[in-house]
Amino acid sequence: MFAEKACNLIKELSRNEGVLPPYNMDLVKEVCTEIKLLDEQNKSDGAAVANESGIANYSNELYPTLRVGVAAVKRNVRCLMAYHYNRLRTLRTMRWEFGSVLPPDVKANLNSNEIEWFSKYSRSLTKYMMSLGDEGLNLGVNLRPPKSLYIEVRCLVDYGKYELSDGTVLLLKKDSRHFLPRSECEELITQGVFQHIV
Amino acid sequence: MSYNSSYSPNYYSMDDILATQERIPCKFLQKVPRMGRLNPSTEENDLKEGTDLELPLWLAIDCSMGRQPVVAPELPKIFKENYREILKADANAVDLHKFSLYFYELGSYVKGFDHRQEVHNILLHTFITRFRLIMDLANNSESDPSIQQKLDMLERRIYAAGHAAASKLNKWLLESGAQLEAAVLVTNHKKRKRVDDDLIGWN
Amino acid sequence: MDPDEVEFWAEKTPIQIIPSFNSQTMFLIGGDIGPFRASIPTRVPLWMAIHLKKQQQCKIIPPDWLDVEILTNVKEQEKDNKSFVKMPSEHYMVEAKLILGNAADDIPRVDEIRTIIKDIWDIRMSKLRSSMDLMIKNSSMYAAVDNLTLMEMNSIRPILPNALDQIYRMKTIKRGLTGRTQGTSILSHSKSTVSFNS
Amino acid sequence: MDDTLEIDNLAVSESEDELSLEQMIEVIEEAWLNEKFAPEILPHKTEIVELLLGQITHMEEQLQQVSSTDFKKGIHQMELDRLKYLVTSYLRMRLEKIETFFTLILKQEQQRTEKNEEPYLNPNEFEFAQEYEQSIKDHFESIMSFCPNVMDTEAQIISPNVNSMIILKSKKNIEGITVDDGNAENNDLIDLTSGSQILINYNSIASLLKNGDVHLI
Repeated sequence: MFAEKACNLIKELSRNEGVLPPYNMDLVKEVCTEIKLLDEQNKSDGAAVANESGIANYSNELYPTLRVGVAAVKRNVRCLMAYHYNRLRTLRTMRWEFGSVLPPDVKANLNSNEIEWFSKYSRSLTKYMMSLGDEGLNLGVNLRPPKSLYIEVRCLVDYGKYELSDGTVLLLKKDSRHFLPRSECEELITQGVFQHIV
Repeated sequence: MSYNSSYSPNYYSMDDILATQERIPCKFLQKVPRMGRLNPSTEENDLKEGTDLELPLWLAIDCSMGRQPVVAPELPKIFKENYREILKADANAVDLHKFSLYFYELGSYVKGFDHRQEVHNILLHTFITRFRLIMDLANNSESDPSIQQKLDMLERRIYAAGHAAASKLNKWLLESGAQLEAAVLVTNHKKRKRVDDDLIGWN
Repeated sequence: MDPDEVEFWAEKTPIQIIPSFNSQTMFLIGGDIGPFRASIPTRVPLWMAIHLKKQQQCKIIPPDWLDVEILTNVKEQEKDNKSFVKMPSEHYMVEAKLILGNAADDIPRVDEIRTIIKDIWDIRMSKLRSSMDLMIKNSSMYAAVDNLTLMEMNSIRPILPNALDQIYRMKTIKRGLTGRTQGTSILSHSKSTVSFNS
Repeated sequence: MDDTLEIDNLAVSESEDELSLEQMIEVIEEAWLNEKFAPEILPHKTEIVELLLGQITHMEEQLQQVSSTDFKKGIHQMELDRLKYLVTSYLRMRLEKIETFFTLILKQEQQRTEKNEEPYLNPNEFEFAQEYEQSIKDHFESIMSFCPNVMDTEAQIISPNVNSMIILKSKKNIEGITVDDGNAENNDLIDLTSGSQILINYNSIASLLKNGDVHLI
């Protein structure tokens, strides 16, 4: 059946909800080849089916073949677009969760166009945030309604030095505990460096 | 998404793409030159007029429309009378997932060739009857995975959203709440890393 | 909405405190608060009351309705009525939870109150489940929810609106298979013949 | 207790028809709830957002001069945190809608311009939407560069489900709302009194929401 490979791209993404699987270059290429071959055949069938004014002649023998061919291209393209689009949506969410620098192993799963898209998106977003207020507003913090000014956190990794907005420098070691202003740790909690202890 | 949105398929919707991959029985109304390969049980180059074949929904839709349809689609058996009777008798007892993973979506696509609206009615009847089941399942903190298995995809999405909200509410009722958490993708990323690390450890 | 977001709205509710300090009026962005005179009751938003209470700088005066007799009466009415009774406060559950959780020492008969509030909540939740079921059974596409509090309305989301959305979709959807009026423009192979938002 | 702290708000020119700061916060609170539950993007409130952000910055500057031991600093800080959550969360929801429905939103904005109607996006959001659309378009074009004419750009447009169910609270008495219940005929008519709350389909009340006669909860 046509477009089986294209649908496999979608099945692959759908099995991996919530993570970004490696970009499947081989399968994408195969789908593109199928589209190209079908499209060329459709063009030649289309020329045979069309009458003088370019309208399909329903009684032409190849008319049904063309119908199937056109449907197959449309389906392939839809799957291919959906594969790429849904990957961009995940990447977009990653920008909000990891910040503008992606972990190397996430980056390794992207193709070069996706890396380019990510930095474009990141730039647009930064530009938008800079346009807010007089000196810009970071929309990546204040994610949940505030409850208290200070919270206790546990550091989950050996992070190294971290400077607070008042200039104090903390050394963040794995399993160290800190009592900090909520606004100072929110990003590190989102990024999984700190764990909020309730 | 942080604002409310329920399932409403669009061009990129993976659920809709997978739903339209379901196969339905069709009869070819015309000979289709060079498309013999659509029929796995023949070696012929052309597909003969009158051939009965199960086609994926996307192809059946595109080829059955217009002034000169190429195929005539038929109701899949799960929407025929025998099956409708089972659903009418006790929709709650049915393993809908076994009928079709995309029962409602498939039904919505094919209900058009049942002029007496029986399919339309059975879709609504089934959904409405099973709502209590889904709601109770969502409110139950220890939900039985075997019951979830009996839901179709649409029901599963509603169940999952309802269950997530109910868990948050229960958590809120029990404790002070408002814990700040790592982002979902970050957590998944870490989990996966751990799995990868394990694999390396075994090698 | 998540429960902490509902809590955020409820925390705006004004409440009486008895401060244990003296201070002039505070000019908050959202309005003036105070002046504070030790032992003289004054009105502040709930979030501020909880903050001051945590720092042991005030006693909280419970709202009138946070009282065993009144709540027992509410509970009886709730039991006797098939529909929802109007609650003494539109955020009774959040207020009770925050006040009982942070200022139990300021509330007489705190354990009894806790039990009655929980009973009222449970009775109403059970009514809500029956109402939701009934609404779906009748496929009613609107319902008055006058006496529901925000947290209660939130408890029916997203499941009830989602289910009704799907019923609406099933009722109105007219998908491609019989759409004989729509032509397929074969030669340009553009324009989808299936609507994804029908 | 330290009683010397004096903090005041930025002087806001208070003529009769201008909103007080408290009222501005209320406007954004209502806009937050509306944006949270409405399936489509709603008219922007940029002027008020900007005024509030100005107040926040001003207050933060003043607080820097206050000793951390002053308990009142904590209260101001909490209020700031609440306001910052309100504003950032509101703006994030708008961005999410822009990123989801960008093509449709840009089209509708263009139609509004042609009809001389007020835009729903502010200029910065509009610019962001355009850049976002362009980046998606570029991405797709580079994938499809081997066979460029097979893309179906019309089908690719994502629209919000304007028939989704919402809960509203009425701000005044309203008569004769037609309920679109999905049946073609015999639509019910309902009346609302001020303060009443109903669960109803968004499409039936979208214009009332935009008029400010009702708000979502």
